[in-house]
Amino acid sequence: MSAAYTTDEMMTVAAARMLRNGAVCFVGIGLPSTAANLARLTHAPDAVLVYESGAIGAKPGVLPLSIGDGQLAETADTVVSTPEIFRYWLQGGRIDVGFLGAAQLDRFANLNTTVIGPYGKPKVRLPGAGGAPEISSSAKEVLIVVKQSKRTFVERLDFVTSAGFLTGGDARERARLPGKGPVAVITDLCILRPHVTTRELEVTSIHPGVDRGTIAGHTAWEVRFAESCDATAPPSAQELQVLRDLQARTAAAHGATDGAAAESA
Amino acid sequence: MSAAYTTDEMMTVAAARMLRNGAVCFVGIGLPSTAANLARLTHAPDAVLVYESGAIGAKPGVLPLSIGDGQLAETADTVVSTPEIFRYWLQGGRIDVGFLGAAQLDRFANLNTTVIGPYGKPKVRLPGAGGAPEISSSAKEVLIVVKQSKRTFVERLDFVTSAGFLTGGDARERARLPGKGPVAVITDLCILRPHVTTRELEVTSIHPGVDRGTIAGHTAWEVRFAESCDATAPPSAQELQVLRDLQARTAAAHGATDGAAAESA
Amino acid sequence: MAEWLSLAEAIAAHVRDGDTVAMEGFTHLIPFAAGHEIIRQKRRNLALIRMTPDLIYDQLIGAGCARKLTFSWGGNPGVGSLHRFRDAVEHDWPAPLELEERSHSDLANAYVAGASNLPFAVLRGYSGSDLPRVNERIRSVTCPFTGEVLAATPAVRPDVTVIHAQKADEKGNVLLWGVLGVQKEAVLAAQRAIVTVEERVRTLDAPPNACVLPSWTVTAVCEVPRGATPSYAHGYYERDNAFYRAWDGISRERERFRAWTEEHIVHTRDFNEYLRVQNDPGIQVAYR
Amino acid sequence: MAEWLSLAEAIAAHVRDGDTVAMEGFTHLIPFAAGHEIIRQKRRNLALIRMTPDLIYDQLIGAGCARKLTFSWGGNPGVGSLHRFRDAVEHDWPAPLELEERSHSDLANAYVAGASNLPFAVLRGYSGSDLPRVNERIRSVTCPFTGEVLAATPAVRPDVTVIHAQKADEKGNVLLWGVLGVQKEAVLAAQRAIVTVEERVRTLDAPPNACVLPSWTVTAVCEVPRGATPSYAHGYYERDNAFYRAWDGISRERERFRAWTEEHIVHTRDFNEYLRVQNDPGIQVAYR
Repeated sequence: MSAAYTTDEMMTVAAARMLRNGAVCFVGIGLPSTAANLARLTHAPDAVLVYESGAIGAKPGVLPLSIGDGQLAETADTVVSTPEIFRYWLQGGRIDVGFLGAAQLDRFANLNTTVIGPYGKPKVRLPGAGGAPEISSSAKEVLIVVKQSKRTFVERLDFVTSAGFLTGGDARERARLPGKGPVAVITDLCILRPHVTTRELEVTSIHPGVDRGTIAGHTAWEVRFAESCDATAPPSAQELQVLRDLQARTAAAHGATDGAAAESA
Repeated sequence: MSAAYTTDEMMTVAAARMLRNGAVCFVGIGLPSTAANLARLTHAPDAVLVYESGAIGAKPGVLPLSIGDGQLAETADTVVSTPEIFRYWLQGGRIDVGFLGAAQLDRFANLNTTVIGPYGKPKVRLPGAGGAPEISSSAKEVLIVVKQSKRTFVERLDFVTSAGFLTGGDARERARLPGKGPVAVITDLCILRPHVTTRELEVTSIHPGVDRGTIAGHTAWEVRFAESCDATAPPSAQELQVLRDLQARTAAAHGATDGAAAESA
Repeated sequence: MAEWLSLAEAIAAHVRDGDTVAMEGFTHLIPFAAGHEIIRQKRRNLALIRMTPDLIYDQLIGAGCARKLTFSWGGNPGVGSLHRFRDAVEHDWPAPLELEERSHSDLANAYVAGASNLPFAVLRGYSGSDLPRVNERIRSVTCPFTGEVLAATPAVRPDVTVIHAQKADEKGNVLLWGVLGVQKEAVLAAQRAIVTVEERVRTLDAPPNACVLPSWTVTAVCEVPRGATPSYAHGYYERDNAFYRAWDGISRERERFRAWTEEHIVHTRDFNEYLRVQNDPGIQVAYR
Repeated sequence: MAEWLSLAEAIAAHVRDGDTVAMEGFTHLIPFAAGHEIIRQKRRNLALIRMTPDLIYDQLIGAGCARKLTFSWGGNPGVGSLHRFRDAVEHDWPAPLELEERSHSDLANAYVAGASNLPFAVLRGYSGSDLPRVNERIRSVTCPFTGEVLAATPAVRPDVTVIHAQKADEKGNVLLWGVLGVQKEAVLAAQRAIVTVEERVRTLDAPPNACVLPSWTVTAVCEVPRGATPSYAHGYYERDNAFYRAWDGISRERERFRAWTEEHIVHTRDFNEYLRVQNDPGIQVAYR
């Protein structure tokens, strides 16, 4: 039994479930941080949260508003410099799971966080790469959390900031990227996973109350559905309560609106 | 007025005098460490001693027996990792003066601390390079402290571990080594400096009680004397007292013989 | 040896028109007071470098101090866009802004190369990314042992680096702790370094392996309490999250930004007066 | 996650004949107890790596455990030669020892490259030195921006790294402080890591930027008090300088070395019994 919940809550809970206990997770601010902390507070108490600010093993009591909040440093096992976090920990191959968001993604889970429109004369200048190009290449696995819409799920990226499966098939392996790449895209409507050979994203689990037409209507390419497409289990009462408690504590601490999320990688 | 003193004391005092106040000095164990600490305790209280163990600004009360003694860490402004000391501090160009010793040196102040005899089948296997190749190239200036003998001051090195002026003239500049190279060699007999154009070492100052014949007899090549060859001032009473106090404190702390010096770079 | 100066003196002496300037601090210890002083002294044509431009560079860009920006992530963390940065890039206001865009990993490595006196850094990066197509200074190098091709990035060597730290002692030795970012590397990579600190203390009392910058690596050190606000200083004060959110409104339109900057920066004498005008909760009673 | 094991169990499980083994500690925190245990368990054909071989590798080489040594300075610090090392190099006793010789700067950079998952490191080094003539694995690389030629060195990637540290907590998180050497890099560059510690504690209580190796970077952790003697452990005990000097006599002749090793290492059960035989001042009353 679960109480009523929002689509954002469904997305966050679905993302949190992806994180296995004990995994070392490179976390960006916003939805990824919320999902990773929800996982830590529910089924994955030994998940290790690594923030690109250098906090390793952070156990924040409230959600950080920035990637380098003081609480991350205070609750971490250790805090290292920014060069070290990227050199020894990410590039060093010590990260099991990287969480990423994006302004645009394509059917092969390539990501754009740089510009909408041409690079030299952009319609919208986005924040840029941050850690994403190297998270997407060096983390052993990547999870992408993003709200689904035709503006976001595009036929063709305006700019490839970070590699997913490139042109699909074995293109990623041929480019010799160290990590496996995206293993799932979690949205407010469904979960998509790369097809085993083509590597095109296909819907593998549909959130409660969502139908295939809605998903297709929020995707600019002709989205495929896996043969055995599951129904996502709704958030449990416990998941919802832990998530809401976390967001309430965060709001009390920051005076922050809980939806405040930047596209920081 | 000064008390009687040994040739080792003369050498150490002469080396200490070379270090100007405020200089940042990369120090090896043995004579260099003794000389640098003597300088710090006499005319150069603001000399900064950097040990390759990572201690920056060490102010030891007794002489360390090893390059990484606890007292170096305890009295330092900060202690950094070994990679950092070589990358950011030595290679980074932050060292004014590097002190080096050697088992052999030639007329162009190239140094051997690797082998006597052929490399593949050495007669004597010496400790090796340590930090010397990069100290000799990256420190802005190098001071060499070594006892003079025909075994040490050789016509031809068995192995060039660390570059002085290579084949002389502008060879060092042509090899684009960042630092100026050796500015003086301080021995138990005299001080030698590179000639301004040929870069061959020539005797510029003779210690009290030593004559030219003795120096020539302790040098395997035909050693030159500068036109204006000075007499080294004998150790002052204060220099001797500070040095002897330092060595007495060291002996009391370590039970060490004061002459115990390794060729560590 | 570092010289103790007022912040106005330090900026006047060591930040020059046309300089390449790095102001670092990874969400923590961002040198806002120094940024304001650069605006107040009307520096022009600066080539700014910073991994995460943040509000501090939004202010400098909007105030017309910058001709170029080298960066890896330009947003208002937890809030959204940097509107002055976007206006410069999208509409050349108040002036065109040349971008040299990198990834975090690249810029962090580039500072390391600078601190290490190397001309370039090697990283495993950018595979499949379009960034090397728009930045010709992202190149490659081949491993002489394995034949593998890796990304190469030129070292960052600023004319001057500006950071904020928690403490400095009388001699000018600087201590920082908590989220360290890339500050040590940024200082060691630069020709000159200005450090603002929360407090001037007799002794640092630093743990043995703390992040200490010896006095002789620093050009000028300035006591500027709360000099990192609205960023934070671990052990001193918290991040002013409300200001980060408010900035979204202040900076969205050119006129409001201009009015705010005039009132709060151009027409204040120094950072203490800014704190008073800003009604900052940490402003010392003595200055009220 | 690190597993708490006895040292004998850890060496038995994780150090194998033929392995590439790095045992680091720059004069400080040298893992002597682990070195003894490797001799006791008669490991053979090890490819040893260590910046400063020191007495620990003199013992391993003399005991016949090594086929190769990668190093940068092989002496008895403050005393003189390493006689067993020299005997192996000069007279192939007890077996020929292949040397891969580098400089400190090179090896330190090579560990950094290993920890960073890069195949090689770049340094400004070896100019004018003969070392690249006798070590074909010192090569060069050209800067793609300036055309400058720099030295290149292959990354060090040990099968197993062994270090000693001051503390570990129940979970196996490790803390070290003081002279840090290259231990963090050596652990992060390796496939497996064994850490011996002075004490097992409930919590580390580490300063914010201390050198901590999280449990998940370590394979096995072993409580071995005084496990670094005759080296030292900052905050626990001093360097046994008398032993370093005594080693010169113990190790000078093959027979005396062999007798010492039999009595002190081969015929002792563990490091505690060694400390008793050695009449070490720190031996716990409980073990007498």
